[in-house]
Amino acid sequence: MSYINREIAVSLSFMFFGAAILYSVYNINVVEGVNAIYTHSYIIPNFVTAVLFDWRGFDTLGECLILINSVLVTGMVFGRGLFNSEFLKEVYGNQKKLNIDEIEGFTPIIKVLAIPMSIILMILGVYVILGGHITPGGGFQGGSLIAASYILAIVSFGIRNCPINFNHKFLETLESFGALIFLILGLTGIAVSGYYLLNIHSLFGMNVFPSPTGLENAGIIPYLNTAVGLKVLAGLSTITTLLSSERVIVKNISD
Amino acid sequence: MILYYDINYDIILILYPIIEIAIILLILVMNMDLQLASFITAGILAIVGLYGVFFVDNVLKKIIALSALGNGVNLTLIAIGYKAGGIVPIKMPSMEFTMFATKAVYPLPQALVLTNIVIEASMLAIMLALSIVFYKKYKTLKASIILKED
Amino acid sequence: MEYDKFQKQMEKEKHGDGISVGAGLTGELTLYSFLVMSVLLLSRVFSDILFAVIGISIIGIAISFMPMLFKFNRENSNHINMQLFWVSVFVGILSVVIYFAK
Amino acid sequence: MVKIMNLLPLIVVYPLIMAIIFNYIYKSKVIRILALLMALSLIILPFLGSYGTYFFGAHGMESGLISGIAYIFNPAKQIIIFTLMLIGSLVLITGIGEKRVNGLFVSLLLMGLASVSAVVLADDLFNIYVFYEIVAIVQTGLVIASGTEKAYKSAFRYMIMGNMAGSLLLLGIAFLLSATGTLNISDMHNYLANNPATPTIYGGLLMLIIGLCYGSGLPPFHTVKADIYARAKPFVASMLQTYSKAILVAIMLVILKLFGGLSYFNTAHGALIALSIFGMVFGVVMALLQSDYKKLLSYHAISQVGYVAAGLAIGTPLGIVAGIFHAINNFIYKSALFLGAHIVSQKKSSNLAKLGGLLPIMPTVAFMILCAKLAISGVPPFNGFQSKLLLAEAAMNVNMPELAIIMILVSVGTFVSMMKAFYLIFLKPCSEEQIKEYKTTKVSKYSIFSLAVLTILCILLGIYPDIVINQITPYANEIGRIWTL
Repeated sequence: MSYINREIAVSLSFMFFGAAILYSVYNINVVEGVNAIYTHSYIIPNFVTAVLFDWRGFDTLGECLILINSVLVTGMVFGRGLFNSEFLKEVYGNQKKLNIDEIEGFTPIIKVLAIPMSIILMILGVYVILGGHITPGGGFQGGSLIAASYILAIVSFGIRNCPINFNHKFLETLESFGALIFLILGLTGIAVSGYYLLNIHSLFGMNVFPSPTGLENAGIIPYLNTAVGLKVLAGLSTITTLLSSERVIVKNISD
Repeated sequence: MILYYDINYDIILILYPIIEIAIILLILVMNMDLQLASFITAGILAIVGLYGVFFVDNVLKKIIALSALGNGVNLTLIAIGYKAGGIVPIKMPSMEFTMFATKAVYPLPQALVLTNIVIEASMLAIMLALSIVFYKKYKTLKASIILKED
Repeated sequence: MEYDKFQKQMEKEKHGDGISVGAGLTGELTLYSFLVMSVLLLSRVFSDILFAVIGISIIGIAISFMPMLFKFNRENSNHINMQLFWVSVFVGILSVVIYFAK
Repeated sequence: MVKIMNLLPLIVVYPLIMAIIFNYIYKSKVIRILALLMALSLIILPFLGSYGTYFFGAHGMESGLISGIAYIFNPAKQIIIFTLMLIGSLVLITGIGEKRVNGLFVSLLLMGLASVSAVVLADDLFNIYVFYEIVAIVQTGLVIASGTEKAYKSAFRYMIMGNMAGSLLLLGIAFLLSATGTLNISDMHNYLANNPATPTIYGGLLMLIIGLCYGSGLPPFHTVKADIYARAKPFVASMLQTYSKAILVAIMLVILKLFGGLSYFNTAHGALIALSIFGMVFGVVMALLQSDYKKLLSYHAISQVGYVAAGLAIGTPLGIVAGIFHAINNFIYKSALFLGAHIVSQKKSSNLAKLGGLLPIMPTVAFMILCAKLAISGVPPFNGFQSKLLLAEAAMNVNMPELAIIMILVSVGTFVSMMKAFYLIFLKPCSEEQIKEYKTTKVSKYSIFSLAVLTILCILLGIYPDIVINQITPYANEIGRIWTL
């Protein structure tokens, strides 16, 4: 048929574009540029966290907001705050039982192993968040570890009789709270010096982050790390709950 | 209405591991530059992702392909930070600072990747949610049925 | 191209009243004069007589295929495969233009 | 020395804080009052900052490169953000009149406003990318909010395309980062101007253009964009198209700032002009075919994007002035048209075949919609005329009369389709029952108020265009480059 022309056109153009990407990638010649500044000025031992929260803290703020937004829109897809929920009523309205929520989880062996594993993971996550400025890790990594432990529990037990159970409202509060801490800590920077997200080391003669002697003064970075950690763990957990349960949708469309 | 996606294009996705094995062989046998190898891998990963988005007629596979594309981009970014014989950019108390500063890999790309991972995850979550709703409605994941002209 | 034929086509697409047919004809003419103008512009940029000749013959072919409007409408549908097809084609052409046409 | 505190980041941060609060209290009773207060407070935001470069976290120039994230604020950006905030607050006010308004809608709207302002202000490529993605998600959410199946579908399409285009944009940023070693746009331009081109830089340019096309709705992404405008609620669509156009202006200016005047930019420059012509023509031809009022307006939004892009892509100071001025005019009259569509669809529906005879029912609204329609077709004394004149002049000055002719032809097409819609909605004779039905349905006062404000602005800017032009000119002279074909 005449579709053969389209086949040829689309494959040719795809080949050209792919060739363009490969050609560019092959010729990359890295210039050091601004990286030299980042590696040569010492703020905290973990240089990646320094870039993330000090040099380019505003990007991290934007990225937190993307996660908030994503949770918001995912909730909206499942019927929260729509102007008109006719489509969802049509799809989910007339079913007797919720088949996703009925899934019982895996075998007893996995169930026995899952709970200790997820508790260990949670503790590890807390540790990674709190030590983010001196050791490898940080808010994202720790937050996603905690969320992963929650997901592990949900997958092995099913959403209904999962022993680790975060309340939906609680997670929501945690998330808003984390993002607000980030934004307001940034505002204190304006109050002190006129620069948003300034890394304040001491306020009224006191260290902002009290740390034992011998360790450096990290300023507000640990607090930012904690805020991001809270937000990531709450965001990812909420998304998982939303994606794995139909109860939320039925509740949303009923009112 | 449009037929030209009915051919089973998934077969080409099998080529990807073969290319990767070829690159690993090149590194081992011909002493290929590690940074160049990772750039090429990243490029190929991105192209495979794009390929999946354009030609595979399944919503879930499209989403997986999008995540492959994002990972290709992330790999490109990470490889920009590469330094031959570099060390992790975390300064231990015992290290001398000038030695550390010259040897540490670039921290900027790593920070960018961390940011991008969360962005990708958030986009993915929304798309998965949408595909759940549409699967419930149409009982299929074919893009040409779910997202046909209306 | 005759008005009556055009109107019949428009009726098939479910907007056949007088003012809509007039709007459709305007669209057809806009599309057509856009073709003419871009061929003029291109032949002037590349200052090539051969190019102008090829362009004029393309316009001639386009006239014989009139009305183009309905084909154009079909190509601009929101079927995902159609959209991806055109994205792919555009992106390919863009990369050719930027990399290889110096 | 006493320094006046620079509150520039508040333009972005204040709406974000409020967005999170609105998200948290989304079903409370006080939402309407809070939203009204929010709408009023948005308008003062653009006047808080002082002009110049602003460094986040006090990370300014270090060993010749800007080390942190920088914002650049000047009168041109101020007026763009002011218009943006104005339309945001008018849409909020319109939203208050909706029956099922809730915190989520307000929150998404505020997030979008903040992120678009961030994209306009930022002088840093990665920061632009982050906020660009937020805008993509916000637009998806605002479409989904209308809750119909078609809205869900168009949101899905938009998301797939958006993820692809966003990833490609980031790939381009990665290319530019590796080639120049910095993310700051001014530094990057200095580096590019003093060093020879490499294929990597070409890659970066290509990916930036793809990101631009997606963010603004130029072809090949025009069908996706028109779809989401048409499927959202009409007053939300007026916000969506404002976001897209602001992003177009911001990213186009970034491309011009990075590559303007470089020898290898010429072909890409041609490609940009071609894309904008495609946008103009495709938009208007598709609009002429539509029988649904919302869809007609959405394709017109695409066509107007083409105009703005053409002005900016010409790249001379006059072209940039014309482009930005047209974008600002466009925010105003296009939003007015969408608000008009909102009022009309409250009366009955947005299907043109089912409407008719509305003129005696609401003559003032009809007059205001007519004003907006004349403005979009470029009839004096409305603002659309002033900017279209400038655009045509810019096209003539670079010796491209063909471009000016295409602009005029598209204008004619716009006029025809707008008059077709006006006839079918307001003038076409209709039955007695329908008139009775019209009289029973109520239109909210809030939307009529917003429409009136926008109409007054249309006429004001049409008579005194210098208010805006004088603000833009210095910035345009800084970025623009004079050339002729």
